[in-house]
Amino acid sequence: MSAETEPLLSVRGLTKHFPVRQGLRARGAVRAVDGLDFDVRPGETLGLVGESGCGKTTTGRMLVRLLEPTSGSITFAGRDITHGGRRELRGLRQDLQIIFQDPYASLNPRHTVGRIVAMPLQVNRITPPGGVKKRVQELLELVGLNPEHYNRYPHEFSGGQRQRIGIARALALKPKLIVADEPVSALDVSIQAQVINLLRDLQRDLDLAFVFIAHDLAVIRHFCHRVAVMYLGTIVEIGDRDTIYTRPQHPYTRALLSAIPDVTTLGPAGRIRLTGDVPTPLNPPSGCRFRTRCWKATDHCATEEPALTTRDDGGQLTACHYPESGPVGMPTGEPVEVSK
Amino acid sequence: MSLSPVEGAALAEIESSDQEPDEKKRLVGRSPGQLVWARLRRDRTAMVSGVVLALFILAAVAAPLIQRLYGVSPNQQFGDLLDATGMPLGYVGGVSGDHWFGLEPGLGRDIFIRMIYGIRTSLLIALGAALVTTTIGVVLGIVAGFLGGVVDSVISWITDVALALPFLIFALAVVPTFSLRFYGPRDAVPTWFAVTTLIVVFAAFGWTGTARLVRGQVVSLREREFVEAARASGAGLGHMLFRQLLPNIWAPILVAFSLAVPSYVTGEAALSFLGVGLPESVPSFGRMIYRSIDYLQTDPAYVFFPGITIFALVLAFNLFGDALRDALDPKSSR
Amino acid sequence: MRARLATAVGGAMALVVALSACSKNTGDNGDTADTNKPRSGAIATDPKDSLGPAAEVPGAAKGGTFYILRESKISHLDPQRVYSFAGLMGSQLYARFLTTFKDDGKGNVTLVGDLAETPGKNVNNDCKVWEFTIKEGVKFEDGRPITSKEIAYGIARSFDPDLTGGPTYLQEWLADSPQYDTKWDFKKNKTSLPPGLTTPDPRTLRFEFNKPRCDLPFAVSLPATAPLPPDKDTGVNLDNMPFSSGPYRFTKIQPGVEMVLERNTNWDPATDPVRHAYPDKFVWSLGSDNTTQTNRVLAGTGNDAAAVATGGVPPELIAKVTGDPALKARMIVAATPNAYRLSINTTRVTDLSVRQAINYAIDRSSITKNLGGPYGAVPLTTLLPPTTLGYKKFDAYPAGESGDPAKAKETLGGKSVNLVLGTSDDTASQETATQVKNALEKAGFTVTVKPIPEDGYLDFVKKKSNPWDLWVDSWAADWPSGASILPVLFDGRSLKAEGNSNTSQLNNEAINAEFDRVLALDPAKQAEEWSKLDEKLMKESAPAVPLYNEVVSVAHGEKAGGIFIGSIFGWPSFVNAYVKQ
Amino acid sequence: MVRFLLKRLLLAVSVLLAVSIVSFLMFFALPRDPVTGMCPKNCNAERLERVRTELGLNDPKPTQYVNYMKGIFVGRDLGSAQGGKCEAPCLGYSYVNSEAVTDTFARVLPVTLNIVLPAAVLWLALGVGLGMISALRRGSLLDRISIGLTLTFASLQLYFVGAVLLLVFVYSLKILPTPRYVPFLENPIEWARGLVLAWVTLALLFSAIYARLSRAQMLETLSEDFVRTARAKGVAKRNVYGRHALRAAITPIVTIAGLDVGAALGGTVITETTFGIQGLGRTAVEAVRQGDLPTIMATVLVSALFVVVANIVVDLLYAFIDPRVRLG
Repeated sequence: MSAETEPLLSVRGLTKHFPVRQGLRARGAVRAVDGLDFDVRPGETLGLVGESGCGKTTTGRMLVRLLEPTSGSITFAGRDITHGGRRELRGLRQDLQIIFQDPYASLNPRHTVGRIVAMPLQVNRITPPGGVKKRVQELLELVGLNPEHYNRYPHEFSGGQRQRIGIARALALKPKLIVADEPVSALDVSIQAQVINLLRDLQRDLDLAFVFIAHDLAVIRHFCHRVAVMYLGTIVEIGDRDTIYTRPQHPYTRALLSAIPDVTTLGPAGRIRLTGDVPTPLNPPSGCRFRTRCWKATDHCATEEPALTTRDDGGQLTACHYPESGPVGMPTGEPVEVSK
Repeated sequence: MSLSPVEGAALAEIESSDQEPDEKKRLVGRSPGQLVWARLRRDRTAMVSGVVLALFILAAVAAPLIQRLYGVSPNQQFGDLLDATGMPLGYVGGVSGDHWFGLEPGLGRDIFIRMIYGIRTSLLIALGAALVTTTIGVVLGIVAGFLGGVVDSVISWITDVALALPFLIFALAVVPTFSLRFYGPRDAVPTWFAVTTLIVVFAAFGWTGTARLVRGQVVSLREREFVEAARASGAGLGHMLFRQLLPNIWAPILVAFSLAVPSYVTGEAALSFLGVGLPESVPSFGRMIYRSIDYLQTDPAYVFFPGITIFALVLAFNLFGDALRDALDPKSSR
Repeated sequence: MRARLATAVGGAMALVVALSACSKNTGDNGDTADTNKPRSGAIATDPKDSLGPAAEVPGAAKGGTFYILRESKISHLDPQRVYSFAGLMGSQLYARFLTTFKDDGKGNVTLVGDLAETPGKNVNNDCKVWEFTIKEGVKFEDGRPITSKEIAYGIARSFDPDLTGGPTYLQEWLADSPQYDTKWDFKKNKTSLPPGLTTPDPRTLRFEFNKPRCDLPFAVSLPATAPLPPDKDTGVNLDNMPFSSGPYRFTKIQPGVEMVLERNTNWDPATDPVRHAYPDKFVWSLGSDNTTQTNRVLAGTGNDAAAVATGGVPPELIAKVTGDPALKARMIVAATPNAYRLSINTTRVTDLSVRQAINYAIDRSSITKNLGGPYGAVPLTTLLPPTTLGYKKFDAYPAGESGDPAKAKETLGGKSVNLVLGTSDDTASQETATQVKNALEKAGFTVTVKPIPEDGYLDFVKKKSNPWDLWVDSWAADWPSGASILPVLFDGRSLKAEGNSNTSQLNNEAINAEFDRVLALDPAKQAEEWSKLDEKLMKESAPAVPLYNEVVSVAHGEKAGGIFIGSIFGWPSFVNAYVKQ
Repeated sequence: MVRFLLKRLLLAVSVLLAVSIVSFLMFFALPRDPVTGMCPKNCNAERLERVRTELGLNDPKPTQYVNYMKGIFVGRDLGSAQGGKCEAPCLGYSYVNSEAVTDTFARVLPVTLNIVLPAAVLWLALGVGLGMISALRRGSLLDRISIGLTLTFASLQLYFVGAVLLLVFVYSLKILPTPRYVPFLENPIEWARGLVLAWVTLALLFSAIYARLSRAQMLETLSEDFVRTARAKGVAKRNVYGRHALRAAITPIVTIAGLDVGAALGGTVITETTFGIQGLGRTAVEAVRQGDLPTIMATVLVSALFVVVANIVVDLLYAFIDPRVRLG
């Protein structure tokens, strides 16, 4: 991956606090996202992974400006879009799109497929060469659907097909980056594979950048170039997919990876079981947030929050005072070739 | 690869649809509207009440034509067909060849033609009022439901005040003064003005029910992802409200509308009952029924004809409204 | 399935209603009590006529409770504030007046002294000074004797501006100006008496006026002369519990629900030429409209058997009563002094031929039929109602029962006239307006009907600036002499900005002079003169179109006896009422 | 919980305030000059003017409004023509009935309460009962009949039913006295016999509406999963429908019942007029007809109070029945 090209998307210190109000007095805030820093290069796919409630969906929503960030900055293709109004964002909409998780809720039941996919064009008053209908049918074909389905209704399609319609809609304005918010979690395994393959083809053919949000490590490993592991609103480790999956440095990442069920290495040995529950985001633990569930937490972890920096030559950034070292029992399934 | 039944069918459909063109025709797209229409056609009650309604509306629209064929005008008086105390001569309240439903006791006007014009006035008011109130209710409901926050609480507060204000007292105060405000003591108040006054009075109060209903629906739809998808693509408020949300709340609006109409027919009759509705010169259903009640013991026929007609009209609307609700309800088993 | 069932139920119900309509209406219920016969009335100056006890009513028996059904509350019970028919007739039970009428219920009335021994001495025969001697043995409910002082105090308190509602003849004649309450302030000098009213001794009351008031004996027959001891004057609250001088006193008053009167043991029948007080108790039961009242007395369950429905039989129930002889026997029919006319605004409709054409065009039979025919309204072609003394029937514009559109067109002589017909927005008035409009439009007029709210109607019509051309107006004299009808309705000199009884706004010098001439005559001779003046008015200026004379038909339960319709006010009188045991 | 009550009370007061202002302005829109009613036949303009000033009708409107509202809480002096001092809650002195409005209410309010409340019990029991039964036995003959009947009654006109009942039971069969209000304590039997027709008329119409409503609601609840699981767990049929389904289905019915009872307490004008009983409704109508400002204001405020209180009670019941509703 050539590091020197200008990052398409760069996020610095992104935070989002949901104030909790008891009557009129605000009593603390849920610090869903608490200072994220990451970049995404054109054509590159960054995976955001973490347990539910770690703030990954909130981040996704903020990137597409469905939510107003509390502080920090989002720069897309060189322009700061953190607090832009609807008019400033008009240009942004064409390059940055989102795909949702629930195929049944993301399509308007009363609109025909044609109208759904054409919506982004219609909203931004863009008439592509050759007319909207032709463009829509191209998109349908692109996502593997029969163009004749133009005036069918969502209730006449399966979950997988609906997700394809959602993708077609996202591609309508030829975006440069797509935020995919758990696009396949609601689908059956077989259909998941189909949709993932479709996304990978698009990634390759249209040189698309993705921010791929998921909690399924296997899907992330299959699709993403770089991976960021999130815990309680912060990124605890970020780096290339291979280094993260083979030599995870942050204890939490290691625990997550050990949880991947692998038929070949049965037995408890390989599995690290975390104790206790995820602490409340209302007032996260002092110092390192993971210390309450980390088996090797020390006083030092409680006093000073570890910064996200490179710990050794591995190239990935880790936020841990005592990073792990050495390879983890890598599942023997042969790594699927990932195009650069 | 475990395929759930739903997925399996869909897969089969994709593979098969490319190969056999004839099968494609069978699966031509049927919009939710067409689905509802199919359900309605199968429901006998809906059809019967639908036909009855059509007849009523036809009679109302063709009132002048019917008058020309029937040969008697609504204000024509037949004093000679009444006895000394004003009761119609002959059987069943004066029913005869040229007076199918008999004569009004006292004034001696023909009941049949007055009822036709009466239906026209009442339906005009009822449909007008239902239309206006539903529109106001929908707009306020959507705005309150979608924007939430301060706007929502203000609109809800206005709804509370409108619900608390006693409608009849308001109507009693406003209706008589309305015409005095716009027309001098010497010029005649045209019929359409009297009808509009009633519609305005009904509209001032009728929207609260629909507003609350629509607000509830919009609040639940607002979070749905297809709305967020539109917002993410830069859709404005107008697009989100009226292109994305509105099509999804037609069902409750239609049902509210179809049940509002009979309540306004009864409302107009109630206002006439209190002597506030339309002036005597305008043939009105409510006024005729209200006047006929006193003749229950002396000229029951005069009570029978308008009574059974308003019963049929309101019943038909109620039945049609019910059937419509069942047809529109996606979960309904029929 | 659902629809069929629902319509079946509806159909069955309808059948039941239709079944009872099978009887053929042949229209033979036209025969009526004669309501057009001339009236006789006189003033009985012989003291013997004013002596009690009143002549026994055949078949009457003492005891029982008599029920009076009425819809709305009587607006005032305080005698000085009474002016509604119900109040005027009802106050006879708990109050006595200077003079009152002996009424045979068939239209013959004689003015006799009630508290006074005679209907008043015209001292100098110039109607300016009158003296009344008060009878012996007349007492209040607490046993105290009634003297001229209490009667004078009663008249004095009627000057109090707070006590609105009552007639104002005495006050205006004594103060000799319409603004009587500013001329003499009752509140400041409660102990003294208004100007011209003196009580030389406890048994004499003396009136002195600046102008001749020949109708004083009639005027003092109104409840305004009811006596009241000063210490019992509770001002505005007297309405809620009056102090009785009559045969009964109030024991319970629940406004709008019920009022109960029980015997006043201090009342001496020997001193009362008119009241019998047969029942032990009178109960006013309020709240039901005239349809409900009539149905109650016809059904006669429980107390309703001894009840009278004062609201009158509504037009729609008349057929039920006349159709059944047993019920018909329990309905009293009598003409009232209330004459209805179509008042023409002479300042707007200035052309006499147009006014005459309107007279020809009017269809009186369609109007009276709608009001219940002979049981509700009798066509009238004279301005004075038949109940007036010296009444003579004539028709200035003969046009048959239902008007003569052709004659009207001919009188119009091709002029195209459009008129604005004002009406109150209650159902009956609007219906009458519709019929007037239909009749006039047959004769070539174009008519616009303008309804306004019922209770604003009277004030609107009485304004000088009244913008309408035609409207229905009615007038009932306070006593049966032409003097309280024609001059009040057609003398142009009394026109003012508001509250004009002369709604036609006629102002004709010759006619005004005629009024003064007849007013100065002796009451007995005035009678024929008024009738001649009536005809002259109709022929020469036709300021209005007489429509009908209101007839009241009152139904009562089998056990309610002795009820008759008072000839003066056309409202049931209770002086002879008794409960059949 | 207390916070919720406070918020609701504040809202209720603001609604009542708005209602009082609207009805006050409405009065001045009436074409009717109330004072002329207090003058005899030959009343002259000058005396009219004096009475008008005495009633305070010539003061600027805001002052009149403030006086009237102040009167409710503190009482005020009404001047000699109106019976002098009137303590709180002073609703003014009626121009037309020449009695303090509070006295009118003491007489009229119990009548409306005794018509509406028993009728409400009747129509809820009848309506909800019928609705539930026809829902449980959906499609059976009983269900069809109840639907047919409810639709018929819902389409009938109130005064039509009233007139027919009157004709049959009072005037023809004579088994019931003329409808009137007899206080319950005085004579419960006469109380019932006097008002039963009014109850039945009101109940027929409303029970039809409630039967259809509760049937639809019950059907919806029955189709929900928790009922099916309860049945699957072998819970007795009666318990499932009685405790589980009914409890869930009852919530929306409670809301609408609260609103309807609240509105009905404002006076059922048609029923009162048909049966000739003087309740809050007829008093209000007559007050508007005769332009009697104090009574209009009082009737409007009282009926608004009923509606607002009904809303609050419904919200509280809501929380009690449906734990999901957090009283935020």
